[in-house]
Formats: sequence, C-alpha cells, structure tokens
Amino acid sequence: MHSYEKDGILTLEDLVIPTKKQLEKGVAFIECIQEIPCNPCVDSCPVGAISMKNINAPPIVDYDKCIACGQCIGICPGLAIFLIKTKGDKVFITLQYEFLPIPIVGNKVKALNRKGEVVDTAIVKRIAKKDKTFIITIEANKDFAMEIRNIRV
Amino acid sequence: MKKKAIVCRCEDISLEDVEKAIDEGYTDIEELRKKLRIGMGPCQGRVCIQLVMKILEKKTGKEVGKINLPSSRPPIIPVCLGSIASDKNEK
Amino acid sequence: MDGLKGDSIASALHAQGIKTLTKSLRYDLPRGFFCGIGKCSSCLMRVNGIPNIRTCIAPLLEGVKVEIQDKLPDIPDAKFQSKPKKIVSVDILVVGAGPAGLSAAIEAAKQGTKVLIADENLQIGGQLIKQTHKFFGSKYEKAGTRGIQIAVDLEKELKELEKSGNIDLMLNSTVIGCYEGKKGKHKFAIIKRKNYDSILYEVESRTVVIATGAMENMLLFTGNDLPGVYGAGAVQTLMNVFGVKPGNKVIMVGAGNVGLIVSYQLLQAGIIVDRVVEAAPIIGGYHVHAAKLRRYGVPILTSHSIIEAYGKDKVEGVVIVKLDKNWQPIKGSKEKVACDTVCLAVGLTPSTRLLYQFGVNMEFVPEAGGFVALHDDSMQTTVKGVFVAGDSSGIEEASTAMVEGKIAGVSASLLLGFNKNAKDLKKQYKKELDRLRAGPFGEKPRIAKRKIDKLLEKKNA
Amino acid sequence: MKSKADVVIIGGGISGCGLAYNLARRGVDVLVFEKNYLTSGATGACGAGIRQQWSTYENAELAIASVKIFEKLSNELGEDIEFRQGGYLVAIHDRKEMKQAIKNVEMQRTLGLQVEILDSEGINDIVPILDVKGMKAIGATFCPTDGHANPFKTTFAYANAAKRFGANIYTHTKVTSIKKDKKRITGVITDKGSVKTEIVVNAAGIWSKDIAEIVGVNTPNIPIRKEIIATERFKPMFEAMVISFKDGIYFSQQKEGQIIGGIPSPEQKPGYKTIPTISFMQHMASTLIRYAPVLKHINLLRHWTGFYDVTPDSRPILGETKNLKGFIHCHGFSGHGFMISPMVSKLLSDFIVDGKTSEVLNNLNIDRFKDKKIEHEMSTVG
Repeated sequence: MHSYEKDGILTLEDLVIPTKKQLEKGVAFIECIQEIPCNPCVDSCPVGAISMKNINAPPIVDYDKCIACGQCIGICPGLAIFLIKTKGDKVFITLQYEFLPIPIVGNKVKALNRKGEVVDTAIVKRIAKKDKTFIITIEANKDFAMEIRNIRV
Repeated sequence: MKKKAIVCRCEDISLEDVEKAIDEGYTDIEELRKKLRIGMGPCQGRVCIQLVMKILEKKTGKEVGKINLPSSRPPIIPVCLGSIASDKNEK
Repeated sequence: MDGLKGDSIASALHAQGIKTLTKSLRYDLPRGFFCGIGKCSSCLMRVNGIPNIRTCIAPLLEGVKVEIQDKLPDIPDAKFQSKPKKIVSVDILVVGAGPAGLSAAIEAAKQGTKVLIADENLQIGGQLIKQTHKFFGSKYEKAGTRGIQIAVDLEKELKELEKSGNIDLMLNSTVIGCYEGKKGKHKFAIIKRKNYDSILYEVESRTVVIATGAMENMLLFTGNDLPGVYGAGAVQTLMNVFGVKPGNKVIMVGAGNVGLIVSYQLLQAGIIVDRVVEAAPIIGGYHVHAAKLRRYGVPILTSHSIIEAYGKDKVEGVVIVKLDKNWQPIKGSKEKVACDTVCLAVGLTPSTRLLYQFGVNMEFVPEAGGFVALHDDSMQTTVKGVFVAGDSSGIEEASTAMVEGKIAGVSASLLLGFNKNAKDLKKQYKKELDRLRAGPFGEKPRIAKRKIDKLLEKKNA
Repeated sequence: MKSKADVVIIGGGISGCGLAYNLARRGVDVLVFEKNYLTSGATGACGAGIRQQWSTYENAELAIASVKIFEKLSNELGEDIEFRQGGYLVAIHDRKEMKQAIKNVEMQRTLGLQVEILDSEGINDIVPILDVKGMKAIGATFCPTDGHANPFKTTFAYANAAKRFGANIYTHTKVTSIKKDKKRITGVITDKGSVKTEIVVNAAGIWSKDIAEIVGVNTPNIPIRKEIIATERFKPMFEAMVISFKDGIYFSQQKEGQIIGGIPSPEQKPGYKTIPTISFMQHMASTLIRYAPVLKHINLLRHWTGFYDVTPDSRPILGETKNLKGFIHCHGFSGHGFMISPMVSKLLSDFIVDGKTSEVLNNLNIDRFKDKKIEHEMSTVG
C-alpha cells in the first residue's frame, strides 16, 4: 500500500522531479499517478509533450519537449497539473483555483502545501479564466517549488 | 427519548427491532417485512431493504445474494387515487 | 414563509433553519430532509390541505399553506383537481433523463425512432446538474467539461431533435408501473405532476430503456435519522440546485469519489468540512480528488467509522471510532466531534424496481452494487425489448453511463428495424466502453460485467 | 430433519400453521413443509377480512365459530394478531339483492348471528365517509361482530405456538413426492430428505392441485389471480369493512390507518401470472372514490396480486379422500380461507385425533362434486 492511498498526500518519491534546468525553462508538472480513464491533457498539448500508453495509464510529461504554454492546466478535471517555472530565487506556480473570492493581481496570498499548511506568502502575478475556471499564477520562494500546491486568499 | 439506530424510517423500525425478530426466527426478508412492516411504508423499502439484508447476513451468515429481495409492487411512488381514476366518474 | 423562485418547500424551510419537518410514527423522533429526491418519507407535510406531500420535491408556490402533520395525517380538505388521463404510443420509452437515458434517447431518435423520455425531476440531466466538477474520461465523453455543462449540452441536442418530432420529453413525471400491453408491446403508467396534483398517462411502447440510476445507501448508527444527517446526493441538491447551505460544519462519511467530490463542493460553498471518515483502510476514490481536499487541510481518516450522531432535535455532533484490521472498533478510540451536519457517501444501490416488474432475471452482483438485471452486450435484459443503461445496470461512472446509454439507444433502434448507421455506431461504442474500463478503477465494473455475462450464459444454457 | 411424524402438513399458510397448532396442542407429532417462507402464498396476499355473513350454511357456520375463536386467539397464542371487530357493511343495490339479503339474514340469525338490515341513511352512521348516492345503495346489512385480523401475524402466532408444543416447521423445503401403498399414505419425500408418516394434509393453496396429482387424486380447483391495493396511512376514519357483491368491491381501513381493498379485475383470467394490471388499478381507484369521494387525495401505495384457489361452488374441500387413507384435503378456500381457518383447523384436528366428523366436514368432502347439483356460495367479492 502506498502512503497516499491512506492519507491522500503524494511524496516526492511518488513523482518524477524535473531537473533544475528544466524547471528554469518551465514545465507542466502533473500529480496524477493512478491509472484512471482520463486523457484530455494529452489532447490539449500543442507539442505532444504529454503521452499515455492508453487512456488508463498515468500521463508522462517529456519535460524537454514541454513549452510551458499552460494549455493543459485548465483542462485537467483532477486539478492535478501545475506549471512550475523558476527564476533566480523565485518560483512561478500556475494552478487552477475554484474558490471565492478570486484574488486580483498584486494580492498577497497564503501559499499552502499538499497538507494545506501555510508554507509561504505568495504574490498573485497573473489571472486567466478558461471556461469557468480561474487559472492563477503566483510568485513564491523557489525553495517551495515542489511544495506549494494551493493558495488561500 | 433515547436515540436509536433506525433501519426503516417510514415505519420507525430500529436495529434492535430487526435483531430481535431475527432472533425469534424470522430469517427470511419477506417474513421480516410482514412481521415488522419493514419496507411497507411510503418509501417502499428504498432506504431500509439493503440495511435489512446486511443485518440478516451478519446475523444468519446467509449470503446477501442468496436472500431474495421482496417483490417490487407498483406504483413506484405513491400516487393519489383521484389521478389514477381520472378517466372515469368525473364531470 | 419566504423563498426564492425554484425552491422546493423543504429547501425554503431549510434555508430558514427549519430542519424538523415531521415526527416519526412510533418513537416520536424528529425527522427532516434526507434523500432530497422524493424517495424517503422524512419530509411528508400537509400542503394546501393535502397530506403526505413530499416537500423536498414539491415546488414552493405563491401563497402555499404548509403544515406539520401529526404523524398520521387527517383526511384531506382540498378540492381534487381532476384531469382526464392521456394515452400515448411510441417506439421507445426511455425512463430517466440522466446521462444514460439522455444518451440513449438522443441516439435512438437520430436513428429515426419515435422516443418518449420521462424523468421525475423538474430539470433534465439527472445527477449531472449537481456536478459542478469537471468530468474525467476522453473527449468522446466530454472530459474536462463540468457535469452541469454536459447536461446543458445534452439538453441542447435533445431540443434540436425535439424539433424534428422524434423526441418527446416529459419532466416532473414518474413511470409508476409497467404492465402487459397488446401484441408484445409494453404498457406503462406515467404520472405527471403539476403543482400538487397529477395527471395519469398510459403509454404503449415497443421497447424501453430503463436508465433509472441509483439510490444512495444508508448506514446504521445511533441517531442516523436525526435532521442534519443527509445522503451526499441530498447535500448536493441543497447546495447546487437550491443554493441552500446544508449546514456550517460537516463530517463526511465515505472517501469514495462521491464523498471526496461532495466534500470539495462543500468547501467551495464556504462550509467547513471537519474531516472525511472512511471505514476501509484505503481511500476508495481517485487520489486527485483526495489531494484537492488535503490541500485545503481537510483530514481524511481511513479505518475510521461513525457510531453515533447526537443532538436534541438536530445533529449537534458525532462519535467516531478507529477500526482494526477486521473493521472492528478499537477500544478507547472513541472521539466526540461537534458538527451540525453528517453527510453519508457510503455507496449506491441500483434502482431496479421497474425491472422487477417486467419479470427480468435479476441477480446479486456485489461489484455492480447489488441486484441488477442480467443483460447482454447490447444492454438488452432477459425480456425482449427491455434495455438497461447506466447505474441501474450496475454502479459506475457518468462517462460509462453515457456510452451504455448510446449502446442501448442504437440497439433498441436496431431491434425495431431502424438502422441509419446504428450497426457501425454500436461497434464503435462497445470499443469505447472497453477502453474506459481498462484501468484498475475499471476493475470492479469489469468483474461485474463478466459475472453478468456468465450468469446470463448459465441462464440461457 | 426428522425421519418420522404422525402427521405431515404441506403448506405453511394460515391453514397449515393453524392445523399444526391444533394438532401439536393435542400431543400429535406434526411436521409442516413449506416450499418458500411462511405466508408466501395466498395468506401473504390476503385482504385480511373476517366475515360471517354468507349465503351457505357451511360457510356461515364455519365463520361464526371461527370468530368465537378469533376473539380469544391473541390470548390463546400469546401474540397479538390485531383482531378487530369493526363489522362488515354489505351494500344492497337493488330489490333483487334485497331479497337475497333478507334470505341470508334469516339463515344467519338461526345460527345466532347478530345482523341487521339498514336503510340508506343507516349506512353513514356506520361509515361516515361513504357517498350513499355514488355507491347507488338502497340499504345494507351490517354485522358488528365481523372484522379483520392480521393474516401474517396470525399465521406466525399459530406457527410459534405450534413449535412450543413440539411441532416442526421446515420452510424452504419442497415436497417432491408422496409415498403410498395401495390404499394408504406411507411417507413424504422433500428436496431436503424424506419422512415416514401415515397422514398427509394437503394445505398447499393454489399448489394443492399439484400435490393431489402426486397421489393420483383429481381436484376441481382453479387458481384465479386477484389484485389488491393498499393506500398510505391516515387517521382512522371508519372501522367497518365495506363490501358489495354487485360491484365486487371490498375495502376497509386497517388498524395502522391504511385502506386495503380489492375488486374483480376486468382482465381477470385463470392462471398463475402475477403481474398486476393497469385496468384493475384504475377500476379499483374509480370505484373506491365513487364509494368514498374524500379518498381522492389519499395516495395509493402498493398494488399486488394473489390467488384465490377456487372450487366450482366457491366452498373449501375438506376431509379425507375415500380411497386413500391418510390423505386429507384442506384447500379450495376460494378467497375466504383466512376467516374460517380457526374453525377449519379445529374440525380437521378433531377428525385426525378422534376420528370425529361433523355435518360441515361431510358436506365439504371432495365427493360432493360427483353430484350434479351443488349449492353455490353467492356472497363472494374481490
């Protein structure tokens, strides 16, 4: 039994971590490791960087191919895709946000880890809306690139 | 009033009531239905029958699949007599 | 009483904090909103002088008089508004306008059959209209689209076909029974509700697709009937259909997809989800759904169970307990948690009551969620012309329900001799279904369908 | 399973369980085989009425004696069978019916039954919700000691009491064969084993014909599908059972508050089909609200079918077969088995234990169908 099956929290060992270089370029990071019948992310990628053996297989991202366009972020029904890009000592994380109120650019928000604990204060840099989903990009401390997965306004 | 674990909301039948009836020898779902009026209320067993099956399985060791469901009788939902009779006797 | 347009009587009362709608027959216990879909008997009230009205589905109309019944109601003092019955004849009757039924009706009408689709609810879409989350699957099943949007899309498609005259839609209408018709046809009684009265329809059809969905399971624990204990579907109905908060602090029981998704929707509505309690040792739903909750700090406690809900007239808290390997409570592990709402998401049972009336062969298949009708790969049961699709044929996801509905729709058309491209479509849909069920989460339905195949073979031998 | 018994009863309905109790109480080693569960046949679909107003002497006699037993039965068996005497109101619609009613009442009164003839105004004194004009009644007969009881609880109470006296009841046990030598019964074979016995009672309801066939006895019974409705519960409004021989309708409000009633279906045909019909439901609903218009807003809750095990004269077949010693008939109740079961089981137990016979038993023997002239029971409903 994997620990995430018990508590719902992935550990870094469960995931394929991009290299420092890949992170600097920016990558789609997918926290979807179970075999579930779902593949819109594959269809959404304009460069074919996301692949699946079949509809049930977990998605594999070719971090080198990925152009960090963010097309896949808003399409994922599991809210499991994050765009991560580091710059200097900062990290830019793009994620789906389905709560009210919607922050505005420049707002300071709490940055939460996979357990919902506050680990940092982040600044909202960009807000996009796709269908009825808000896609928000925040700037935070680079050390938390692999930890921050949620915000609280 | 002491709170109970309710099996059948319509007829207000508790877990104790069902267990007692099973202990008395009513081990067929139809017998229980007739003894306790379980599943005879307005919901027609939608809420309670799957619970009764589980209690029966636990207490008698009979597999749920071997216990026949009580027969389903129309109408699917309660309907007023006036509507059913609506083709006749109305001016 | 005040309320908003589109409210049901019970939702309007709930919005004003009135949770006790009736008292129980023997023990005089308070009861209130529970199933939210007009099935259980916990919301029966006297409305405009008419007793035993299911207030969770009765519309709130201007100037309505609502009274609590004294357990057994008095004889009504309302004048009965009688209307003559109507007689209708169609090729295919589809029972249920959820994802499976809608798909079946659309596919069949496209083949040229005359379809009547009947549904109990005021809106089409079945459970889809409560699904504010995005769906999984592939583009063929509209993956990445919210359930509520899928309902809108399907409705659009249906309305187009309605113009062509091939589909008729009856909402707020329940198929109450099926009977023997003439010349191998099936006869149905349908009751169409209007305000607090109803009209009888007698429908004859050559084939029928039963897509009646499922009923939520109940759980046994002390105080399980207190107002404030709801099925997950009822909570979704309150929140997403009526815009009424079910409570302020919720304990969710069950960490399958339903429990996880509804918990997330509760959070979205600004309601505290104190924790998710799951009796099994692992989370049953998708990890991605669990992760969404965990990111908001909601604990998910596996190997835990609820043993009591307490409170005077409504839920004031629960007692939860830790379970050992054999699912037995561990001594000394009891914990009292204050809350005002308990939400049960402990599985579904296929709604098969109509199928029983046809006399189709039913068997108990645990992986399908209970007793289900034996059916072949065309979704036809052991009675000719009677098809099933969706949860009523075995509990699964909405995506597979839609594909099953399509298969039932084209198969019923083929049986009636309508074949524009039905044969090809059927093949295509079957492949699609296999693809969706190929992964580990498809294992249960795969086993279920295999068992059904075997039982059918045995039956035919 | 036991290998030997004094008496084997086939059928776990009201007749079988009632007889098992009466025999066990008297020290007889008795065994009941029921192929399904107790009350799974006609008893489980029964309309629950108990009526003494019959046109034939035998039925009236059996019913009157049964009511005397019913009155004390809850006490005797130690379980509440929910017996209630709210009376039976029998509607009279025309002069022809009035003539027959007067004749019946005369006969019933000679048996000591308290029964009166009401004019149309008197009807509402008994059942206020009836619309006398709508039901087109010119009068009614009323017997206040008629009533109803709970058929399931009565059967279960009989079975439980029988067990306390040592009877063995095997449910889900199907009789597959009956052993006999030339002129007498020797045993019974079931799907769970066989048992030696010299007496077999055929109390198998609509399946009694099949049981009789096993030993080569022909019975004239035919199964007739009957349908019944039950409404949701509401506050008690009336206690009497209302019936009409002309319309065929019967209905009453039970102790729990629901109305239970039936009427012959327009599609009524002999046979074993159990699917309810839409025509019955509509016919029943429209006749019921013609009789009691205030019921329009009352919800129909359930609608089901059961069977009458009907004989050519609508009277039961009771007693031993002439050429086959030990094969005893207890069937053909034609829709009124429940209400006469206490006395029937007493008479049969007296016959089995003491060899005692009676006029009723003699008149209801299967041999009566050899005569060309049989007296038909006129007073039937449902």
